[in-house]
Amino acid sequence: MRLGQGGLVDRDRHLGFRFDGHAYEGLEGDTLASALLANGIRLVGRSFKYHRPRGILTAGSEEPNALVTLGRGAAQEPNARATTVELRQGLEARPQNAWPSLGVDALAVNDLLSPFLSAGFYYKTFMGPHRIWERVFEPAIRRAAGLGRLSQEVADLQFEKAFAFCDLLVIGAGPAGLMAALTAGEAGADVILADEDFLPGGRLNAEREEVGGRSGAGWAAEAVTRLEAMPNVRIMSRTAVTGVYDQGTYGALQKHPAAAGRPEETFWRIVARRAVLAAGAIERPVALANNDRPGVMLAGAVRSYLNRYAVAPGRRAVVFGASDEARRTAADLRRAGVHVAALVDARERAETSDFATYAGATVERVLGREVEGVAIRLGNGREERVQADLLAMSGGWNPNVHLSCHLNGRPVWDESLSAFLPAPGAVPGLIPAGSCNGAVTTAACLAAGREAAARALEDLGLKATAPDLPEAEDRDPQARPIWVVPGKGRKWVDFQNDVTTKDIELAARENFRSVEHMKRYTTQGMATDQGKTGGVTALSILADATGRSIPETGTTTYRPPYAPIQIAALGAGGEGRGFAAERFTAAHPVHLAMGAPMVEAGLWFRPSYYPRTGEKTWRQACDREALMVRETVGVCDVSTLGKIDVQGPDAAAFLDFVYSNTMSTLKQGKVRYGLMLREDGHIMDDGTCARIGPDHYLVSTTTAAAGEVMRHMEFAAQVLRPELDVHLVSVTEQWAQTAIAGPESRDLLNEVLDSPLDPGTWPFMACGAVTVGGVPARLFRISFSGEHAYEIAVPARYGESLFRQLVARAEARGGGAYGMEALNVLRIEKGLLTHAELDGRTTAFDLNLSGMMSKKKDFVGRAAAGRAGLLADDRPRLVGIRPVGAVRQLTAGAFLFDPETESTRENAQGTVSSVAFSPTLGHFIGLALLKEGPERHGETVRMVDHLRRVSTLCEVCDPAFFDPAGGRARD
Amino acid sequence: MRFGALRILKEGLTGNRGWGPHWRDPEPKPAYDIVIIGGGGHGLATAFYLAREHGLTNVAVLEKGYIGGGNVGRNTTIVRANYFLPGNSEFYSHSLKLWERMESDLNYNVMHSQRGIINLFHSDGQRDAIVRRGNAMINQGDDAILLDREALRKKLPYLNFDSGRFPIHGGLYHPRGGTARHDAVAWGFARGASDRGVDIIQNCEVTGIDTEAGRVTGVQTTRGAIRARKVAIVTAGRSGQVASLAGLRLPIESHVLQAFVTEGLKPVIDNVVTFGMGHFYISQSDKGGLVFGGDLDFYPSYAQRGNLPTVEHVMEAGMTLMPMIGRARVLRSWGGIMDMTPDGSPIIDKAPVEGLYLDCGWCYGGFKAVPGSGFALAHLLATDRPHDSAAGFRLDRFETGRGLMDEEGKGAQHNLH
Amino acid sequence: MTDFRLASVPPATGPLPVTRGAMTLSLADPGPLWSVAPHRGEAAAVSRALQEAIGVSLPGPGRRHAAGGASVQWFGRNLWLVAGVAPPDLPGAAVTDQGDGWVTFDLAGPEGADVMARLIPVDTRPAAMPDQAAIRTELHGMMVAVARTAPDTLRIMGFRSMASTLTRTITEAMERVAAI
Amino acid sequence: MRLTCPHCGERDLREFTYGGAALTRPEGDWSPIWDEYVHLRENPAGRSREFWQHGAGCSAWLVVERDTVTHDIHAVTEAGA
Repeated sequence: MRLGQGGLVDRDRHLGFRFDGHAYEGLEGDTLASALLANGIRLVGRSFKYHRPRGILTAGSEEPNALVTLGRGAAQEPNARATTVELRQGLEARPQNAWPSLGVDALAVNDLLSPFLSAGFYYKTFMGPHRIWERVFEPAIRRAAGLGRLSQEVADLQFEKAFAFCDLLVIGAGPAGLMAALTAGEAGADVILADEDFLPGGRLNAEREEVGGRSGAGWAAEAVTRLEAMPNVRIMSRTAVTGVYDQGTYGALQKHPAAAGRPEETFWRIVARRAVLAAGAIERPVALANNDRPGVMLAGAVRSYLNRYAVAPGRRAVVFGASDEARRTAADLRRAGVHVAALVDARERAETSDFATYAGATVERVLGREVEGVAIRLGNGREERVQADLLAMSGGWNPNVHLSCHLNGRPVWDESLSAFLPAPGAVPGLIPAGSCNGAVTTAACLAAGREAAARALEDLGLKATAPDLPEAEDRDPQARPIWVVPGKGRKWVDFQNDVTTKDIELAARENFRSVEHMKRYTTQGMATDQGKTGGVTALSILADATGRSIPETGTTTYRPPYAPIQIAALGAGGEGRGFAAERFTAAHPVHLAMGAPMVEAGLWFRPSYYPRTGEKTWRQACDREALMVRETVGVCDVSTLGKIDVQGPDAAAFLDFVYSNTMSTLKQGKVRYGLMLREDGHIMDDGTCARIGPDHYLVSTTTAAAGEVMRHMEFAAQVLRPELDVHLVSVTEQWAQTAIAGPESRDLLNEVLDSPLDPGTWPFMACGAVTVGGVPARLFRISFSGEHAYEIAVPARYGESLFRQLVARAEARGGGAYGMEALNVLRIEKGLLTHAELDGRTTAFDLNLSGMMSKKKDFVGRAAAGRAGLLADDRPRLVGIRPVGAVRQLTAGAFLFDPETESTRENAQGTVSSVAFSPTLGHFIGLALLKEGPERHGETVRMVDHLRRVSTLCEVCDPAFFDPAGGRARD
Repeated sequence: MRFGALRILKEGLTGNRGWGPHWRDPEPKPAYDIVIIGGGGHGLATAFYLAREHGLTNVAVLEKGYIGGGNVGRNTTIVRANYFLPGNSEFYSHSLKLWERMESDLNYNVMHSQRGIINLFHSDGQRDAIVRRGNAMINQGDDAILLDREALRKKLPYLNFDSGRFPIHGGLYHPRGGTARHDAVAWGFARGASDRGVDIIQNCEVTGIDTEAGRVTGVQTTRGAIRARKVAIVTAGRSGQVASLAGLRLPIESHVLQAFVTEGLKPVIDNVVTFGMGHFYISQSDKGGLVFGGDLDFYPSYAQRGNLPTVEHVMEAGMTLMPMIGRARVLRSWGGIMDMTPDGSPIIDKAPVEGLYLDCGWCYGGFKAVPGSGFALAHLLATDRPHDSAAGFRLDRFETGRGLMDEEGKGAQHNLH
Repeated sequence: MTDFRLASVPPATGPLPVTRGAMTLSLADPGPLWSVAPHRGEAAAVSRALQEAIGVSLPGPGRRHAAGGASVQWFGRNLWLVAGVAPPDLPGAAVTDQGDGWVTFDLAGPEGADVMARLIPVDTRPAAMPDQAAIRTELHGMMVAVARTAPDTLRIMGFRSMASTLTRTITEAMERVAAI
Repeated sequence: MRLTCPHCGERDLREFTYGGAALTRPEGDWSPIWDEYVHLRENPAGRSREFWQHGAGCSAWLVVERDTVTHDIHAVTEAGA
């Protein structure tokens, strides 16, 4: 019910919203929770396990009960806390985890069955046949569990991430945080003030308290105005600091008020040289019978609704606590016109007041499905019942130590406060201040904020001017903790997960005595509030049950995030094509224009084939392209291969060290095929190495390994051989490279070169400078197809033009462009290798390349490759296979067996790494790794692909199927 | 006490007063036949199988903290047998069979749920590699099915098939793969071992390993000296630290792997889905939380926590693969200490000190191995011969180069690039 | 000599310039680009030779020197990038043509630091990154070089092949800054 | 985590790549010393010397002295310098 006056809401701005299908009105400045309470709504949700009806318990992000689904359709948002949702015009909220309706929930039957559903019951039953568990019990449990529902649709969610840097991050804009920000701001520090709420001020907005001679909220507003005027201070409202990471990195989630084009949220990574933790404290419920009923609310939340939102959460209230705050709550209620039926103070010496005070008494039980009254146990043992529709309770406050524990620091128990406090130095550079550090009055919070900022400024080498402290409340409320009220009945500790005191006691009896065991066994603290409301209470119960003190019992670990974060925020940028960069070669537009399907390799996009009219399958195009290369000429974009420029006086010595074969003997103007090993003796990559000057080489790598090879070479140069004077620069992006392959490749090349090639000076494996259309280019006479072939590299700006024209001229000769599919066929016909064979597990020995392992020098991987196990005869080694039986098909990923044996692991002889249909040979060919392979040429083996149901008899043969002597490439 | 539905009924009607400890908390005895260092899943399973398979019960499991507090209590709960290299294949196959009878073996419901695992592929090259894996699984006698794009669409309609950065071409389906309630596995094995007479001793940190003439004689602990004929180190990420007490250095580097869980949601992901290109995998727990993870943070760490770059990378991969999870809220993140070997495969072997045994190097795949590892180590401890299923997990394979099991082809070495 | 001619095509960025709010992203043409890596012990001599030949010397880490049409920007460990002029003969250094390897953007306007905050993990506010500062970093996983070439202008260089991803990513960040 | 690169200053973890324990490469044929270099690790819980590369920055390989328990960084120097 909305009060006639007061509050920090704008009474002129009415906002229409819907909840559970009904239309309501609230005010600007409301949360969804305050607006619901203003409209007299008490029942807002259902609990997780027993589906108990639930109301609003808190006024903050720790709310365990009032979780709702916002919106409809693809973008609907489950599990929003009504207590933090800022009300806006047109907001639609729906209850969740209730069927058929919030009022009548079929699964509420679980509540009746609760004796059989105690902690860990599921570990003790459903042990029958697996299928029954998986088909009957598990689906039933899954359906009953869970809270809200994802839309299961793709929504256009707008989230973003950003970085921020500051001298001082102040976490929380309550009295301590505001004072810290003022102190640091006035000293000229670069300050970020982050506050979870949409209205800075913290508890100052919720209490009727004077600060500096005016209302606390008024002082907070004025402090914000002062801070806003400082150019060195950034105020981030609606920003929850969610995690602490190493070296002063903080995660923070900022929500933005809705507006067109604006992201919903920004996830910030804030790098702060120092931080002040002013995160306040969280009030805890008292474990008393039926304390989860709608109408039971934390006393501090009651004051928030009364004073900040001008909403009365009930008409007739009982206040229960053990601190002078109880009278404050009662007074605030009375002032708002709510009848205070009883003030129950567990302390023997309660404050005297004119309320119906029960000193030394407890509220033992809540009466009614929604609060209708309470049973009070008096000091003399008698019970008295009082009618009420609101119970405002407080078991005390838990300092909000969460963030101080993210780097594994454990909070320290303070006996006088009966509370855990941040361990000093738990997070380097983070200074706790205010009520999160045990301050219990506003005056102490203000002073602590100023002092913490002064300490931070000193660390930063800045001078604090120390602004004056405003006068504020400094009376200690003489609080005493109340954990559990004795008596019968179920007392909730974790409201959402339906963990009661009995569950914790049962866990202790069953030897789940470690706090971690208790948590995992009962699910206490694993709900959406992560134990913020009930955690310390649960500890106290476990401590009692196991005869230990609370500090002896210990705490569970606090883990990020402090408040849950939507995956869309942490993963912003990953949606759609944003997950990784797309790399396009210069000739990309030509591939697209020719209709080539593009495939991805190492972030690059490469054409698989170029379909022509009349071709119905990729194979037809691929066969044509491969034959074209064998018969006339083909043109292929090979720009994606890595290219590393190696220069320096010691370039040759360096390459001898990183290649297994020798590059120092390579003559200028020549290219050599090379192998690079990892230090463990296995092949890392292969490629060509061209010597283009006395101290100047060009190394090529496979497309996907380019980055890894560069890093490896930099390691070798800087760490392993720092005495060598050598420079490595990637020039992959600089050059667009095109392969021209086939009997007519030289003729085609001569059409475009400024001066024709002299065959005498351009033998196989030659390289050198040429010009094409007046543009300086690099030419390499190398072949990955077995044909007479070249690769020509031009600066990337000319790549598209060159490729386009080469394709046109090749087509005029009856040739044309060929893609990755044909490239693969051509190289398999020649028994040449790709990543299918160089899969990180193979050695030079395995691939019949032992001859490339120089015996005359040290090189990376030399020693390890010499291990006996890597030279064993029974290792799978490279062979060719071709079908010889009725079945003609080969498939990659199949296994090889002796024809007579069963296809089992024990009998496996090898695997097929690459296959292709060879249009040149008219049948399938394959490369395989076969035990003792090179000794088995001519044998018959059976290829079995269980998955694709193919079984083929094959002959083992030399992997070079076509032109094994290599004459075509050399001639 | 035997667990079952009738027992629950009886206890429910009588106020749940009859339940007792799931496992005993005895004082350590001065001597045991076998001391197992480490009360995690592997150590507890070893104790259980020592008692059940070999009748050896004069055994203690020594745990520094609380049992099940290491990786068995902080993983993403996936159980599978989809390896392709000999040595791994037979081991995980055997382990999965033990999972399938674990609940009746233990009289404890670990909520093993064979909901199926699907590995996605995005190119022909990846398809061939995944087919090789599937064929190896069938060679081993396990199950694998190749799903094309359309079959996958029917099973996982919520994936971003077309507009994501890596279009999905198909998947390898392993129907017998699934999940289990991780903590319960530790508790179930503890209860089974304890009931058979094994002493499980918590809050007992081993501070020294005693040897005489090159032979193990016992251990020093924070609760006194304990003699033992045989000592097994089963301490996952801490293996290097414990082995150093015996003067050993292991081929292990401890790295942090993070994992994440969201708030509870109504059922939406029915299988385990893995997205190799994005190093992302996800399933949904019976409580409704989406449980997911990604790759290592890639630096050595014992902190059991990680940093934001990996967190963000995992979330971005999730957004590209299944954007519908964008609205799910991450509730909690945590990290485990992964005992990474050079080739990514484990070690179950005798140590170079007589009477000392090693079970370590599980990298980020130790959970599914819990029963298989316990079974094999128990066999080795009891008979001094490796069990057939784990004969490949030799310590000397790195030195000799024989029998390396590098499933990922990343290199049998620690980042020495 | 044939009559064959090659056409020059700029990196594929999509339509530029774009303006979002107070910020404009445009494609820049830095002219010739080449990297200089002095041989062991030659850095000072190379710096002098450059000063003589093109009027700018090698700046220290994180800095850029510009004079006339030429600029030299620190580009990494023992590496500098020279822009705007053809390379002179530098016997003491490895010189590598980079003129086609990079796409170069200018991001101009008063909110450059806010846009960059959404893109790179480095503080680019003028206090941290003053005029003529030059850094190497990553932008959404892409290696980039960023330099403040004028008080209100940040020059961003990325791999040519990633030009379209870079354009899209930077433009999105500009849109968000404009909307918040 | 943030590392202070000798060239670039303090930078975010995401710009760096871990490159293994900072060991000295042996010489000669395969031997137990090589096995130690390639495989065996001190793997300290505490202070550790590691190679890292500032790959997204200046490309320098660095030696980082770091605590593997607290993630404190004690020193960063250029490798091979």
